[in-house]
Amino acid sequence: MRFGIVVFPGSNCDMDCYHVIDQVLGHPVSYIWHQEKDLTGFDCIILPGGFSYGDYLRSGAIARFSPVMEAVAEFAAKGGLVLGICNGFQILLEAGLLPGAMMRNNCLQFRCQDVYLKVETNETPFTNIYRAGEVIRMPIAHGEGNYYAAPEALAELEENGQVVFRYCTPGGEVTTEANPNGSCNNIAGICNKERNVLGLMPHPERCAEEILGNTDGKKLFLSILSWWEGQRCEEVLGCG
Amino acid sequence: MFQARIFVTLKDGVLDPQGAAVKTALTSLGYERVADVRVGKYIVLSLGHSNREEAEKEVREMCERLLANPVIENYFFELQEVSS
Amino acid sequence: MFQARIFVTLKDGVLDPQGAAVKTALTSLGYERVADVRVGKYIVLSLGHSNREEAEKEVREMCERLLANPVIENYFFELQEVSS
Amino acid sequence: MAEQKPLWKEMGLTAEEYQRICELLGREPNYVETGMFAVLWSEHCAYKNSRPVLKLFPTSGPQVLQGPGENAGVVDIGDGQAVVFKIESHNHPSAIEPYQGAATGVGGIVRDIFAMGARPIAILNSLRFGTLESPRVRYLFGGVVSGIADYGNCLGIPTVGGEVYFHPSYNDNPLVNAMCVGLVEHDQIKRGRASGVGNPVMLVGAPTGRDGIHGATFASEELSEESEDRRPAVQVGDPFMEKLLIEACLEVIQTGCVVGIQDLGAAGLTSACAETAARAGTGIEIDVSLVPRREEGMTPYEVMLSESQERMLLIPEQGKEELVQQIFHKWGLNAVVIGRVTGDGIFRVKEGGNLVAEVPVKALTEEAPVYYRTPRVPEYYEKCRYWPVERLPVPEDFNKVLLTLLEHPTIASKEWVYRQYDHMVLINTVLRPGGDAAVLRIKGTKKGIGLTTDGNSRYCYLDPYLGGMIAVAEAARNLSCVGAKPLGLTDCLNFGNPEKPEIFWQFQEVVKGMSEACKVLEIPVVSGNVSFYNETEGVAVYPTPVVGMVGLLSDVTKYCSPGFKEPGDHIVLLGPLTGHLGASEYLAVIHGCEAGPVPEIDLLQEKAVQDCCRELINQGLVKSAHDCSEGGLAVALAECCIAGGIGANLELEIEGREDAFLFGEVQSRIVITCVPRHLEKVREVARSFGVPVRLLGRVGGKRLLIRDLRGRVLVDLVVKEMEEKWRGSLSKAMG
Ligand SMILES: Nc1ncnc2c1ncn2[C@@H]1O[C@H](COP(=O)(O)OP(=O)(O)O)[C@@H](O)[C@H]1O
Ligand SMILES: [Mg+2]
Repeated sequence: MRFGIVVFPGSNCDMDCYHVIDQVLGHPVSYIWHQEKDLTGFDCIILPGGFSYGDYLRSGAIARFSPVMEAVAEFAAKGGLVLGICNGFQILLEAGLLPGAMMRNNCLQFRCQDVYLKVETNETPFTNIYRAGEVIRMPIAHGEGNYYAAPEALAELEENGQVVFRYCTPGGEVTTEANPNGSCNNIAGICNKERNVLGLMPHPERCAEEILGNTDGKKLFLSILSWWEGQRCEEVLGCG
Repeated sequence: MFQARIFVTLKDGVLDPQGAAVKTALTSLGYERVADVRVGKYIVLSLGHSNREEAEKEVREMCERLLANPVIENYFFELQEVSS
Repeated sequence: MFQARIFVTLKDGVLDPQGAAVKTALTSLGYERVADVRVGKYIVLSLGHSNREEAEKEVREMCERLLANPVIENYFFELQEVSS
Repeated sequence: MAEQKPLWKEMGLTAEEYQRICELLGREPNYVETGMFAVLWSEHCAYKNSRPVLKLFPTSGPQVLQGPGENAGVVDIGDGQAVVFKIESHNHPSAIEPYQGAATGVGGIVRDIFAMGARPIAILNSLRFGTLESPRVRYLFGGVVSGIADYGNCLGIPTVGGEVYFHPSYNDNPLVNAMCVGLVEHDQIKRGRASGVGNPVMLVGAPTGRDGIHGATFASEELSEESEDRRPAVQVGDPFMEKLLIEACLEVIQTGCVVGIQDLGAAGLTSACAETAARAGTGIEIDVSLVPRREEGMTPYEVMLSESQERMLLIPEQGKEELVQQIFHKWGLNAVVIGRVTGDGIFRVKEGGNLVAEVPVKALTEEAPVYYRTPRVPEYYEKCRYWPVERLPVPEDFNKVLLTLLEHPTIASKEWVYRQYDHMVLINTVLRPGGDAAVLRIKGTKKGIGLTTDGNSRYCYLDPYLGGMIAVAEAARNLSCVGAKPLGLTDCLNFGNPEKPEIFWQFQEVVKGMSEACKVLEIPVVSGNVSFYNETEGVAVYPTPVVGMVGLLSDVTKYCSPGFKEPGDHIVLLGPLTGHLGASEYLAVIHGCEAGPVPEIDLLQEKAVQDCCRELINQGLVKSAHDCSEGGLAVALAECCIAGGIGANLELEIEGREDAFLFGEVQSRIVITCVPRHLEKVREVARSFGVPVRLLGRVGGKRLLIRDLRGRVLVDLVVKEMEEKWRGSLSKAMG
């Protein structure tokens, strides 16, 4: 399976994602400069964390106009997997590939810490090897992770099961105290209706190795691989 | 030549944590008659346009495409002719 | 009751990275007649004051003490009477 | 009519210095030249008051690839890899504009690191503020922390460690020291040298504005009412620009065409050009009209002295100009040839066809004045030392004392600070902030590095010689606690006005003490920075040397952390089990007394304790390790309990005052734990190092229970309660 990691001016988790895919998963991966317009040959595109264009004005606002984003939209429309982490999530929102908008954390401070997440659905290419309802631990590092969507949009997300991760207590309760940024309904990650585009604020690439003390994030990448294997099996053998 | 003064504010109904924090700070400094605070952006563009309508059309476009996020923000602007 | 609209801008000569980034973005979107962009803050206060002078004095004070950073920023404001 | 101050005086030069400049030039300098001399001969750039003293530092060792004198020091970590590091102050700008002052401080030190060709992999910060009761101090503290956070976070360099102390001596003059660490392959190491006559001199990065003109001279003055008027001197940082600059510079260096590279820091173009030429023994010629500007109508003087941030000077091989430009343009940055390297040793500045300055490079650099100040022992010294601290009453309730100490901002958790810093980006952070030192893995190897900053200024005030020693020893001890062997150190020496004999004495004694510790512990000084004139209205801050240290773990998986791990583990003290009252945080916080003798330190014993601790960690005999610093043994034990989320039960053999025993800051001590079956082995290893070792008790339960041998309960506190005080303190204070 071939991964592409988009590099915007100001991306800074690009190298981390690269390391995980290359060294931990052992799959082919390459960087995609934001001026690139052609994504053929890739099976999964990652928009990494960081501060594209300094996040000046609004996070993700300027990056969404990068030439590559048109290609990403096309790629997604054709069913390709798109994973936006942190700043990548913000860019997906600004680009309209996912609904809603991101606001400043309600504490008005940047927050770097571990959070607990409830995996709300495992019926996505990104979460299929987690158990539904499983509680996992993942680091966050952001100043603008306060997810907002208008009430109707929010209701729709919930109805369609598009909320993938929610901030919770270690025991799995979804409470205000467990919410590090004030996001609506404790939302930490959502997918599109077609379920092939995922955006999340926490960083799975920061918890995919034993030496870093946590491997809960590795399962997200393994889910992608397992989904891919399933797809290929369907295509090649007509099974499934 | 024109100058555009653009004001971007959060929509009513969208919680403004920054405004709330400023209000708390002002209250604790003793300004108790401040009933509400909203914090937005103030963007000033210097434009090389010579035609007002054209300038207006373009500023509106810039606001909708980039300067404001319609999901959470409103904008309005004032356009002023300036000498170069 | 009054409403104060406060504009906080960077002093002339002070680097405005936000403005510079927005200008580059607008240019690359094709708005080439944008000669300069400055990004500042727009703060709206709802005040319970009944007296204009008093309101004005207090708003000025709030700006100097909290809302603007006199080291790098300038401010100005407009005061408008509003019905409650 | 009021008499006009002469220009040179206005710019901060003395009459003798001006005289000397005239002699060196054989004529009077013009306006631009006077400005250039003024900045390069300022304390900040020339180290004119500190140079003779700094010679005391040992700076060599087999691991040292680059000692002081370059943009940063470099030490070998094996496998052809090296770490590059340096610490620097940004005190004065942060006192005026905390957010931007601290942010640009981070920006500056990061540039020093990638100027060496290294990729920056970590930032640390050492901070000193006044007391948090003051709204101004809270404003400064909040602003500095978010300035560091926003800048480092945007760069994607993790801020993994640091320290914060609060003391009234910093009320108006906070200290903001930032350290950066980079990783480089030996053959990629670059230097700030303008070598190769004919090579182009390129200016890359941000355009030049009127920012911070005379920042260097500003940093070489005491703060006063007038400083407020100099406010426009404050620069604004653009971390996004810096991020692009890092990537572009590292990409250009990869091509192998870079001969020399230098950041533009204090004194901007003037110092970057002069220093690179001086190091290479060449001359340099530039044309200011080629410098990209942000503002219109700038004079040559303003261009030469501007301290606009996010700029670098690059000297590539001749003919590689276009290659450099291509790479920079890809990143959306300027890269402009502004001059070339010459062979005549002259620094020549033109504006188009006009010559605006022409000065021998050496006159600006090597000929800068050096002052040998005479020290004088201050009056307070003897008085404080012999103040009868032992007459203070012993408190009744040690629980209360311990809780008060845990809640004191200097001892309390700094989570409020470091949760604002992205400390995990680059995914190397194995041991996060909150321990004794941060541990980073080196990807693709088994290795790790330990990083820390330390410096107790109360010790240095009461006894600068001992204080200097302890600063070095404590930093090394923090590294040893995580299992890292110290490789080298960088120092930031923050003092008052060195022209005052008492201040100079503090400075000299601190450096002597540090040097002595460096020698015995075999840790060379590879880079550093001096910040003088940290005074407000004539009152100096406490003498504050900050030691930044880097250590190596040959197997990173063996790293050790401070938290107690499992019920039943034995708690063992390495080092002396004694008491000491003098100079402690306990005396200051509980008795309001800053006096008494500073704890003695036996450097050989210190070395043995540290070597022993690392050996135990290396052999896998130790499950946790934590050193005893501010707040003494009791606070160290409380911290181990909190970090592990588990209690402990101890019995101490106490002689003399209990408070001196529980809260005294005796040096060379580390609290470790091990499983019971390893206890004998631990004892054996300790004995082989000649280190006192004593079983204190066991891990377990929900409370910290400390009794003396007669069974009297001294401390009995629920861990949760201690944790609440300790963890919540700073958030509470900051609202
Ligand atoms: N300003 C800071 N930035 C980042 N980390 C910090 C800061 N201050 C403290 N820390 C973290 O908290 C730990 C404990 O701080 P401190 O009690 O001062 O340590 P020690 O006494 O062991 O030097 C530090 O080692 C560091 O990891
Ligand atoms: Mg320590």
